[in-house]
Amino acid sequence: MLGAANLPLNELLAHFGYIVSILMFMVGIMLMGRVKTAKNGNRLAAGAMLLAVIAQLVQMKTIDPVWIVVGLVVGALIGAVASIRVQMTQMPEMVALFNGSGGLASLLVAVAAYAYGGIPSQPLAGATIAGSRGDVNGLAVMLSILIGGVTFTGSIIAFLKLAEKMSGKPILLPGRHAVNILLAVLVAVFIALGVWVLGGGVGLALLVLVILLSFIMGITLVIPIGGGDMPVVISLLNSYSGVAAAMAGFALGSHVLIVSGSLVGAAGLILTQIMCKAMNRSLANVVFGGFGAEAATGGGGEYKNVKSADAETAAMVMADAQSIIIVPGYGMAVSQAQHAVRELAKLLEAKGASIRYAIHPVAGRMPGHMNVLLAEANVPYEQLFEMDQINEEFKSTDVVLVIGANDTVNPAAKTDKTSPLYGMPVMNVEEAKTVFTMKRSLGGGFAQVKNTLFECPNNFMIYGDARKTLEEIAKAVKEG
Amino acid sequence: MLGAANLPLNELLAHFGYIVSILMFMVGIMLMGRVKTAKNGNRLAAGAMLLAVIAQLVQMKTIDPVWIVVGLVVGALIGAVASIRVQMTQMPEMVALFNGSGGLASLLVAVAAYAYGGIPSQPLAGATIAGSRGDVNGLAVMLSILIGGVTFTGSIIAFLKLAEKMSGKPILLPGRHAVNILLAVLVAVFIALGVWVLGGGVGLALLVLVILLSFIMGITLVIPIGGGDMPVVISLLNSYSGVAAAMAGFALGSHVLIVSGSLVGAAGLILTQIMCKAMNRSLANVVFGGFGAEAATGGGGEYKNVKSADAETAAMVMADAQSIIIVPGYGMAVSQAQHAVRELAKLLEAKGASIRYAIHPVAGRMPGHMNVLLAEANVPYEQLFEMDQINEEFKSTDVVLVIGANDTVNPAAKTDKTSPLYGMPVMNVEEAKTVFTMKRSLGGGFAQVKNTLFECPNNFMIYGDARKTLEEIAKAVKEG
Amino acid sequence: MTGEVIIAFYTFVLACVAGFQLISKVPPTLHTPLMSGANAISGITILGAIAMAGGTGGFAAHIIGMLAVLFATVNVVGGFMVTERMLKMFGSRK
Amino acid sequence: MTGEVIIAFYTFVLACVAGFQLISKVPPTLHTPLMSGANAISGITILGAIAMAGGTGGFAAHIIGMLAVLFATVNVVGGFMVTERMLKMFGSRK
Ligand SMILES: NC(=O)c1ccc[n+]([C@@H]2O[C@H](COP(=O)([O-])OP(=O)(O)OC[C@H]3O[C@@H](n4cnc5c(N)ncnc54)[C@H](OP(=O)(O)O)[C@@H]3O)[C@@H](O)[C@H]2O)c1
Ligand SMILES: NC(=O)c1ccc[n+]([C@@H]2O[C@H](COP(=O)([O-])OP(=O)(O)OC[C@H]3O[C@@H](n4cnc5c(N)ncnc54)[C@H](OP(=O)(O)O)[C@@H]3O)[C@@H](O)[C@H]2O)c1
Repeated sequence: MLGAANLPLNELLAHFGYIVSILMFMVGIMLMGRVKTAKNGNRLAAGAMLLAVIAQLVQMKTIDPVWIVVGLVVGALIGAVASIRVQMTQMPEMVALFNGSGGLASLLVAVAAYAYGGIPSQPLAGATIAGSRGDVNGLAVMLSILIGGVTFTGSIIAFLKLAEKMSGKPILLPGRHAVNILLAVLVAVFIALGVWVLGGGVGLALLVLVILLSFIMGITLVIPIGGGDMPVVISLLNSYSGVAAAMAGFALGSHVLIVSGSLVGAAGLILTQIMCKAMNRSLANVVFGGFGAEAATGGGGEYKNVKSADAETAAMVMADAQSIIIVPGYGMAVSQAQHAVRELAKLLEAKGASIRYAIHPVAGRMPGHMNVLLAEANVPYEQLFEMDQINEEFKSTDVVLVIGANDTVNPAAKTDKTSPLYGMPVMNVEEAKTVFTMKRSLGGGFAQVKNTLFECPNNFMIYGDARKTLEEIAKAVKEG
Repeated sequence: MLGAANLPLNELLAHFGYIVSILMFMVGIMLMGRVKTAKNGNRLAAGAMLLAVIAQLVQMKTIDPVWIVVGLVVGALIGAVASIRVQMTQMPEMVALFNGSGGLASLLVAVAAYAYGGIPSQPLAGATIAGSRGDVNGLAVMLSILIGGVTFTGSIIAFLKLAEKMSGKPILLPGRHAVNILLAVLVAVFIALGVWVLGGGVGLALLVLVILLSFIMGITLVIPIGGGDMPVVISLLNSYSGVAAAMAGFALGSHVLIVSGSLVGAAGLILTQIMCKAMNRSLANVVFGGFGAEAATGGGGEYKNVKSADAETAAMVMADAQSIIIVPGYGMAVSQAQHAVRELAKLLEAKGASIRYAIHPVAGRMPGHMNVLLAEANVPYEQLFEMDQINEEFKSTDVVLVIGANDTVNPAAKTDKTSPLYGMPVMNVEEAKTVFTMKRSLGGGFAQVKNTLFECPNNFMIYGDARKTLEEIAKAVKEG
Repeated sequence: MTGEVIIAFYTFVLACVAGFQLISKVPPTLHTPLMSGANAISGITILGAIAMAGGTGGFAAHIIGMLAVLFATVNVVGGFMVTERMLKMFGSRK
Repeated sequence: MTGEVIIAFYTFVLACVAGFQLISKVPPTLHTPLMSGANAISGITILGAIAMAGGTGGFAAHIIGMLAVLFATVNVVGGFMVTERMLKMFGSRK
């Protein structure tokens, strides 16, 4: 209980630990924003978390350690194993699951605070937590549950969509806006009832109702969003889980929770906006737009004069090329072709070609998707180029290999004002002498619009799974 | 008294007012950092201050208004009259005085808090201020006095030096470092005695001693610093006065004081560093270096083959010039030549010359000095260029007019590794076809080093007070 | 509303401002690791979970608190480790 | 050290971080006005002065408080007005 009385030494120490860990979190987040320092930033943040946990243990006068230890050990095991076993390409799903787990934890903390003796009649955590009582506590408990619950089920849906255990297509229920509004009103009424009308004491039934509603809201908020938008949604849900932690902090009177939680909440929101901007979208468009759903009806469009080539021909052309740029896209991730790409590149390098990789900022289904995949295949760092660095180079390049990219190489984004892609910066692959585009069909990409690259006279489609195609080409290069 | 009890409405309102005003301060400071938004930023901050004052009045239950009103009215009158009557060129002195006034106010607040009933035995401000008692209060009172006092006398010395009521030369007392250390130790002992040994109760005698010592320290800290460094010193003292306010906040348990004060403290420190960087100096160098003192013995150096011209010749050359760049420096401020410059420029423009002004970031004696002066003379904004924008243009320019600038046009900064200026970016005026340099003598500038520009074959000195010289040239142009 | 809650609002507002400013120009490559790292930090709720699980609030609080500790730990440990793995990929190539 | 003071440290630390981040790349032209504006904000001590001058602390506190109000007001009013004057020069020319 914080107040005018002098603090015992353990609390004093704990608070200094908290303050230092907050500073470490802030510096950590800052460092994570630059490539050179990102690793140190992550470690600093992890150290801050450890410090905060120790401070929390120091702060508590009487500890019943069994429960804590069981939770810590089991949780750490699950987290560690999951993070070690996950494949690089499944990172986004994993992050979604972790995030959902955090949201659920905030929800449970709020419920436990309630179970601790009801809000606000009894003191909460004895001497260990500042015990500000009142309506605000009830409200904070409710908000923590609401936001935590939305984060939880929302993240699960995002996981299912990303892992393709559920259709990635936006599911647009009829009247979904009305349903959402109804849900929001209901939950507001329950919370108000619980907190104010029933005098600051939250009835158990109301609590359960709010939990249920929050779960439903998480689902209804995320199912209308297309699978491709999931990274943005996860980032948004990540911001939510920070806010949920901050609310739990208000409920428990813990400043370190409030500060760290709102730090993540605000930083996550900014990051979400940065991500949206990189995709040339607005946040509102992602959350309410059901983007990709309407457009999906457009299909891939009608194509004329599309040329195609087979692996052998492509191998011949490539073997003679001086300069080759590889442009990977989402299809490389789907077919897990990163190692095959690297193998082929090695062969071609041995034949004297210069190899560069051109990475579009939003290629794939999450930011940095291509970088992570190519890194997994040990592609040398100096061969990787961001779009801005390499976009002028295509015109002096012999061969471009487009591997499962579609929207990010669509010239229509530059010329066709009616295209949903119009205005998004794209790679100027069509300026190269020869382009080989590997994909399974003339099907559309994420945005489901017609790709005028396929009709370019210097472009040749190589149909089939990208990895198989690449392996065939490699074989032909070796033999030829 | 903040605690677990429910707050009365007036306190609640006050706190919301404080929080909003803090946000407004932060946004205001941010806006003040960009030219387009600076004005709005200043007004926002002023509005925030008004809001905070109103919130403070709302928070107090019982007010004895006479004292407040008298202080407010008299203070506002003095501040308003002073700020209206001050000349543009005297801004730095004025800011120094205002800053000292703020430091003194923080000192007085701490003393009043002591007078209010002694620390920490009696409650401080009744219900109006959070009353956290203990050693920390005593310490905060002492620190507020110390920092406030240093700010006060330090700013006065800075004022005297800038206003040239005192020699701008660094005054280096023998053994000054030892004296400073002695003073620091003494003040630390007194503070520790007052706060801890005497059990958190601060004796009046100790309080007075600390006040006296703080005044002395302010003086000893600033007198060894040269007049030219005063802007940096003022910025530093400004940061101090923020910290003093924050300390007063700790003493009174007022979060709005703590937050706003430390905000200014931190922002001021960063600004100080930015200013140092623009002058190619380090903060330590400014504070401890006595820079300019040692160098001052070097004088202006020996010059050979210096050419000079008279106003009539210069007028003839200028009247024929197509492109003219005017490079003002501290001498323009000394001779108040800004209006004369503008007049001459108008005449030359009428003759068909293109006129541009090149502003070095540290020309004059305070950042932005030249901009403010030229703005006063209504020089069109589009004729003003920062050094980086115009430095490549000198080589294609007919005539450069150097008006009382010296260090900022010294080519030695580019070539002479032994020069104290070496490394500071300077204007490439010597690359122009003809350079006219107006100053009273071959005397040195701020850094007191030899200026190799004066020996350049295409440079002509026009000796005399800059304003008089300019008026003579203008007359000759008109007549010729 | 109590004085303590009001004071908590000061920290809340300040932390939000600090959070907004911390992230400015992140290169696209780092979006995912940064998201993942921030996600791990949001597991700070583990402190509240520990207070609940190890406190003196009775059986229900213990059990629910333990579950909260478990899930929060998954978030924290998994989050930091997965971020480390992602960043290792960048780091090993310089 | 009391709980309230500890909490005050949270706000102190956060405000310092926020202050550090608020100012990044200020063009030299604005150094002086920004300094002057920040200086005016440091006059926030006026709140403490008002509390002292108008409170119930006896004659000495009244007098000293009044002087504090006076000096703080000079800082605030003069500071903002002089900043406004400087900035007017920039503004009127666009
Ligand atoms: N990076 C992000 O953060 C992010 C997030 C959300 C949305 N997005 C969006 O996602 C898009 C990314 O563009 P992109 O160019 O990378 O990809 P894309 O436009 O989504 O196209 C991917 C292409 O890969 C092909 N493909 C799928 N499986 C394949 C396989 N096994 N082998 C070979 N090809 C296969 C598909 O064509 P077939 O079916 O014919 O094979 C598809 O056209 C952009 O529109 C972007 O805005 C990006
Ligand atoms: N801007 C800032 O924030 C700031 C702050 C602190 C220090 N500084 C330093 O100040 C210097 C500024 O350089 P600067 O080129 O502007 O000036 P400067 O190097 O200080 O030289 C000024 C010159 O003006 C001449 N002068 C003085 N009164 C004059 C009058 N009435 N008429 C004509 N000329 C007159 C002086 O020469 P005579 O005596 O021969 O006439 C002097 O050499 C730099 O070294 C900078 O680092 C700048």
